[in-house]
Amino acid sequence: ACSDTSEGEETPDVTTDATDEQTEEETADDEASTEAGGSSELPTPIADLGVSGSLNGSGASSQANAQQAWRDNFSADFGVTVNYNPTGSGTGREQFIGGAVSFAGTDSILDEEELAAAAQRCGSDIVELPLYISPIAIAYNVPGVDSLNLSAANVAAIFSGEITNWNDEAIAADNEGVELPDLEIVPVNRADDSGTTENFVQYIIEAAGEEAWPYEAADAWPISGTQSAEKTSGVVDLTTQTEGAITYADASQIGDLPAANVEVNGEFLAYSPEAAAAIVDGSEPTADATDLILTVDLKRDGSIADAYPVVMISYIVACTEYEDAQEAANVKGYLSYMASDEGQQAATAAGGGNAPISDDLQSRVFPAIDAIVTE
Amino acid sequence: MNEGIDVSNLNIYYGDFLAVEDVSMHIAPRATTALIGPSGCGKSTFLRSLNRMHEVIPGARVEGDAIIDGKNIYGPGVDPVDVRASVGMVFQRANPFPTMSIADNVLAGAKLNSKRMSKSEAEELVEFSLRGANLWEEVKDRLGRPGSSLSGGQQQRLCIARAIAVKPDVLLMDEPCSALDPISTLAIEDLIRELEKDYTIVIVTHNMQQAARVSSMTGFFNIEGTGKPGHLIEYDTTDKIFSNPSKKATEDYVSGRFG
Amino acid sequence: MNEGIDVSNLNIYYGDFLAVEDVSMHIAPRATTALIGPSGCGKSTFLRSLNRMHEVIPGARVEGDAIIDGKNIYGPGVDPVDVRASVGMVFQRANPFPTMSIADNVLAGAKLNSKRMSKSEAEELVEFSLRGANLWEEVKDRLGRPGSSLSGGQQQRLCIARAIAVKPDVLLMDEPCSALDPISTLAIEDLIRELEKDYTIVIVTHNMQQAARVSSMTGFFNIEGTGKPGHLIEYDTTDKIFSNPSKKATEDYVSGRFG
Amino acid sequence: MVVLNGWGTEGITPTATAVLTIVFYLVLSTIISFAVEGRRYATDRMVSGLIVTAFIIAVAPLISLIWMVISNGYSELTWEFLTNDRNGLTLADHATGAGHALVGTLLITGTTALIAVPLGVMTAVYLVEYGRGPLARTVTFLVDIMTGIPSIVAGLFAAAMIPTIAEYFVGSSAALQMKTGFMGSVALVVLMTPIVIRNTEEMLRIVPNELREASYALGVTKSRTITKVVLRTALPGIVSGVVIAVARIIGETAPLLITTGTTNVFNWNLFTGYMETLPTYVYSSWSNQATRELAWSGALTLILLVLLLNLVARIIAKAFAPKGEK
Amino acid sequence: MEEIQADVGFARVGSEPISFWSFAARALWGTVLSSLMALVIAVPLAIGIALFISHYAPRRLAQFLGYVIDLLAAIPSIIYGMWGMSTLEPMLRPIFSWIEVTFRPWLVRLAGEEVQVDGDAVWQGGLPGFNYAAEHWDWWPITPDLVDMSAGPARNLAMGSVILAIMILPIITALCREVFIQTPRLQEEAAMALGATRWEMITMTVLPMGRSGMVSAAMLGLGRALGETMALLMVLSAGLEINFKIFGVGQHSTIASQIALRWPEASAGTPDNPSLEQPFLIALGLLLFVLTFVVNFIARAIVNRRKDFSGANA
Ligand SMILES: Nc1ncnc2c1ncn2[C@@H]1O[C@H](COP(=O)(O)OP(=O)(O)OP(=O)(O)O)[C@@H](O)[C@H]1O
Ligand SMILES: Nc1ncnc2c1ncn2[C@@H]1O[C@H](COP(=O)(O)OP(=O)(O)OP(=O)(O)O)[C@@H](O)[C@H]1O
Ligand SMILES: [Mg+2]
Ligand SMILES: [Mg+2]
Ligand SMILES: O=P([O-])([O-])[O-]
Repeated sequence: ACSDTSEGEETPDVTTDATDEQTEEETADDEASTEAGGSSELPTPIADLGVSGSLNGSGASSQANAQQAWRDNFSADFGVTVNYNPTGSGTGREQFIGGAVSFAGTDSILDEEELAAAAQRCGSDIVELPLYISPIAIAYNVPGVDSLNLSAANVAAIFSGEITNWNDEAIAADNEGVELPDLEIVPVNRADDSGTTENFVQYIIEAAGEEAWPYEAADAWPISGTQSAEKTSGVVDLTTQTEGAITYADASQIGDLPAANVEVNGEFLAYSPEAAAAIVDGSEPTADATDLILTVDLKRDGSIADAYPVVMISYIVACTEYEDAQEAANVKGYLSYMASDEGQQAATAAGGGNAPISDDLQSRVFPAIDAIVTE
Repeated sequence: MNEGIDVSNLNIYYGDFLAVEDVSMHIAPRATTALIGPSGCGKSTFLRSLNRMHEVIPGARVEGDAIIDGKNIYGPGVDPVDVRASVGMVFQRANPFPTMSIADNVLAGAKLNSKRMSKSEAEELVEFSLRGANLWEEVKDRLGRPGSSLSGGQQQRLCIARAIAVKPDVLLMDEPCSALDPISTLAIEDLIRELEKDYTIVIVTHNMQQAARVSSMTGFFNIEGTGKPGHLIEYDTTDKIFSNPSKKATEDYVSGRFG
Repeated sequence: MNEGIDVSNLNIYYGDFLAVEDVSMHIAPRATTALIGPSGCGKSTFLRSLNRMHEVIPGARVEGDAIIDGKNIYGPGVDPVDVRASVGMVFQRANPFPTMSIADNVLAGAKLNSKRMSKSEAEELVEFSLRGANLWEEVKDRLGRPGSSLSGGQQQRLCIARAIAVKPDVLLMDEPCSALDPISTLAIEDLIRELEKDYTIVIVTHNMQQAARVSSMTGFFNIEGTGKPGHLIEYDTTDKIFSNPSKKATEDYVSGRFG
Repeated sequence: MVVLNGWGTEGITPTATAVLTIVFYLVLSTIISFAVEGRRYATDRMVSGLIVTAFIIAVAPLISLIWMVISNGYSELTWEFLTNDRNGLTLADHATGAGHALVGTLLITGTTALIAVPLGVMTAVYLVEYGRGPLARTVTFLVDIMTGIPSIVAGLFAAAMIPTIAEYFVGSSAALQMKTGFMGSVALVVLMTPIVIRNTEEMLRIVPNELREASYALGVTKSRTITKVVLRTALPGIVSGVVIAVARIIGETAPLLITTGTTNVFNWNLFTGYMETLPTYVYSSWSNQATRELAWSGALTLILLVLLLNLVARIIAKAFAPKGEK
Repeated sequence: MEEIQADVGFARVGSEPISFWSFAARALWGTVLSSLMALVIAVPLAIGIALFISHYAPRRLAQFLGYVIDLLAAIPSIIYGMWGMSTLEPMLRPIFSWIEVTFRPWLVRLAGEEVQVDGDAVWQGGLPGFNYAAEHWDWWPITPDLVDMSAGPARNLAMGSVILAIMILPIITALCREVFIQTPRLQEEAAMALGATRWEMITMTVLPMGRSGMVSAAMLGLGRALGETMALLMVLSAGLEINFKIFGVGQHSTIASQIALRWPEASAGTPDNPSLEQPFLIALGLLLFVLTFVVNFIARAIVNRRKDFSGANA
């Protein structure tokens, strides 16, 4: 592939796959220039796009496991090496805008300025797709307690340090028949800046009110002097090790820890993929959403029946046009795969922690992907 | 120190190599004994066995007894540290501590036993020892300078001062004057004659005049060939050794016209 | 080497300290010149200025000229390395290279400069040099052993062998025999007499008999007091210096009964 | 001991007991020695005890650590593990391994050492043998600063610097995409060089001056004296320092995440494409509860690798060690 | 300043925004405190181990053990982190709580403590002066809080320092060992011939000659301690307070870990409207350079002050 002489300007994309050949690329480009199929439910089949070589992306660490599954399957099926570096959403967005990666994963949506900058980088529109929907579990480690109901108010009180013991009356009130031990509560939060934190805090604010939670929603945890750990695996490990601990984490990664049921419409609901996907359908698009930018303003206050309100969406950001046709084909193919039923299921099956997107959402995602120009 | 040193059947090894074989001798107390002999015959090795310095070399060991003042230094339970505190040593090569000042070099050994030495005591001891080693006048203005900034001869005299400062019972000297000029040598020899009133002195020297001048007894070591062990060939009064030795080898050696 | 060494108005400094002042002398070619004097008077310092070894000490410097064989070694553009290659040196303290075997130590001068040498040439040179230093018999069976495994005297002779092996024009010796026994000393002195047929030799010694035995010219250095610079007091034929010196200081010094 | 009783038995772990026993023993033996043999011997005895204790204290975590890694990691450590990459991890019946990370570690560490060791040794030689005046002070200043560069900052530095430079050669868009093994090496060079310099400096400083003089006196030039006598004498110490420095950087994670990226596949080319190293492999495997086993085996592989390097270096050092007395 | 506070999302304590210098001071405090504690633990230990290898242990054993210690340097920090939480923390927790139980009463006696009287918090007891300081000055170390442990694992600075100490141990040991081994035999013999015990011999020759080496070693160790990221991330519950509560969680953090924690989500902004978040973190890193340089400078000065007494002149 790219030789180490400095003349290789023709091949900007780095290649690690030995099967990559220049000639194949040429013919593939011709084939890929088939007409984009309007509003059809099925986009151009991936096999017809002529994907090959390698593809780099980076961004949200929440997607790391799902990305692993997507990459494995995609490269097994189509022979494209995909690298996804879970550097964090901020870096992912920055690298995408700076042109260092072909696509990015991000937990928070691009703001106005970033949208403009991204459009400038691409020289075209961008797509921003909610391909990774992840329920956040409120996981706890209390010996002898397998099932726990927590109202939003109690969640707020526990994490703000108002309630300090598991046998507190406020908790007992929601958990009749459960014997709560006399054990100090150890709330565990993320030490690093994280989309999970922001979404979790957003839930508390919306569901419990600003009264109960006087802090702003941000990706940094607002309270100091707490037990904290880095990354999802860190908080889960810490909670697993510590009796009396409670934390919030991507539902797929909590291991053997039990998760609390949260209050929805006066009932207590456990998280499930369907319940998580439901909230996305029940929420409004954001103000700046378009056909290509499918961003959602989640309604987390627990008012949508059977919809699990503690949910995080992680988006995939890509250009609609790329200078290099091969890059465009690879991006389009990979995005199509991620959005497909097969891709969503594969990630779930491999512990990717996502709730497969609903058919409704999928029917809006496919046309957006098809807007990526490959010729 | 009343009984001197009784060495009996001493074999000294470097690992498997027997360097000195079967030495027995009585070293008189409060007198100076000289050891002479050609290079490599084991004089230094033997000398180092008298304060158990030999055994600090990995693999080196000693068989036999050396009884100093009634106590066998190779007896069970004897601490070599105690032996060395009462048997001082001056080496063939000057080895002042480069990290210490001249004054601290002198006090190095003395401080070990009396940590709480008053400043004036210390100063006194430094002056006494440096005067004894005939170095005082040269260094009195720069006692705080490092010991390694002196000339070779000055360094050796510094080492003698350091050994004297401990006030040992026995003083072992391994060619202490080989790097000294005549004036310093004279001073050291005077010092030896001074010290032998109180101390037992054993000196290795290549300078036979020196041996004749300072010692009352002389031991002649020899070696048959490389790889062979050294032996004590003859041990007698210095007069006898230099004027009328009983062994042929001794006569050959001392009749050389060297000094 | 035909014209000897001409030293004129040499001042030698350690930083700001003037250690040797205003020395001028002519050292005869193919002869042995001895330097004597009390400790600390600057003999070693002066000797080291003759092959520009003095300046390796940080801050040390030399003023004046030293013309060896018509070439001023302190002239502009003269490479000290060349000077040292033709002016060999043996130090007061034996310093064999610890990483090298006995044979390699002898060959060090050649090997370190990457001179190409056939195996037989090398063997010859080793034997020649070690014989010259009277060490051959003792070490011929263990030429591959490290140089530091020898006794003090053996190490010094090894260093002499190492210096000889370079075949210099001038050989500077700083108390080369101070650690040697009489037999080795004799051998070295014989060697000096042998070498002076071809080489110019300057030797520092404390042993006046030795100076008398080996040298044809003798220089006497003295120092007025500590901190003062050393001076060349008298420089004359050895006979004159030892029998009838013209300066009082010289007479005082050589009339000491030392050897 | 009294306090212990007051505290109750709750929470007394074997370690606490062991610690207290050692302290108790040390105190007791010192007191007895003081009474029987006197102050100096008591001190000597106490210090010996402390030194041995220090050693045990240091070895204990090591053994515990290594035991932890071995017991968790050995089962997965197979030939397949060493020769396969991580691609297809989530696919059924797929052999995954750390071969690509092993390759990456060897390439990146090798390149780093290749740059940092000569650079470091030469700088140290300059500082010790030649360095006087403002230039030497500047170099010392820089070395001092470099000693303290946090590894993550070194990564940021390389990530910022290389694309800027590479822009001239490969054009801006390719340069921006650049995350390569070589970039990782540059970051690690920044970390490794000061360690090599500092260590070598110390080793050179303790080479006795008389050896230098002996060499000069034979008419050997300064440069040859340095290469053949000084460096030669100091070699074992320098090698040992290099081993430590390599060991230090071979386990770096943070800067490599920034500079070389991570990948699932083999990459033999230092100048193109992402590269995985064992520490980043361990890190990403550890971050996922499902692949923790791989993390342990990766860690074990890394330790074994270092052990191997260590042995090789020791053999070299031994062959060149000064012979004789010591 | 205002701008920084508005722009840099993570520069806050609780939800109060703080200025760069305030943030830097807090992060620096944790960095310095943890590194210093690590050095205080590691340097004597490392010197002890180096001496054990160079002067105490039988030769063969010593060499073998030396290699083993060197291995410690090679273990990636992330494994230290894993080990720290799984093995070390359970060992240290009882020790820490023992410290709390034992020393707290003394501190209360000395500085007094806060008690609830009729629902109001009142400071009671303690010696005059001490109780005033303890009540009014947040940073004042001598308060009962000093030894307070929070609930849950001991993910505090004390434990972080222990991990750091173990990590820097091999670097310091290796350099010290090499230096100690080089002590000239002649020097050691000179000391022994004066009747010095082994330890006295070491204090007379080995340690003084190894001075500059030991300082260099400590500096290298310090360098690693200051820059260590991963292990501390894994064993420390981060916080940004300036106090001496080394047993409390969420109190301290280090510059390196702040960079690692914040960098992934820190935005560079857009070319037209650059964000201050990344420059903020880079400035934080620069501060660390300055700090290390100052420390190194002092160390060099100490070593050079006694240059004349260097061991190379032996
Ligand atoms: N450390 C050592 N290891 C092995 N052999 C040694 C050691 N030191 C000395 N020897 C050998 O022991 C023998 C006696 O050496 P020693 O130093 O006692 O001689 P010496 O009589 O003092 O000679 P010199 O007058 O040259 O000092 C010599 O053959 C020497 O090579
Ligand atoms: N490296 C040095 N730095 C400063 N002064 C020194 C140094 N070496 C020697 N001196 C001083 O220079 C003067 C001359 O010393 P030098 O070594 O030349 O004396 P010497 O005549 O060789 O004496 P000795 O017979 O004892 O060897 C002495 O006063 C000495 O203290
Ligand atoms: Mg001897
Ligand atoms: Mg001299
Ligand atoms: O996926 P997060 O690391 O931002 O929680």
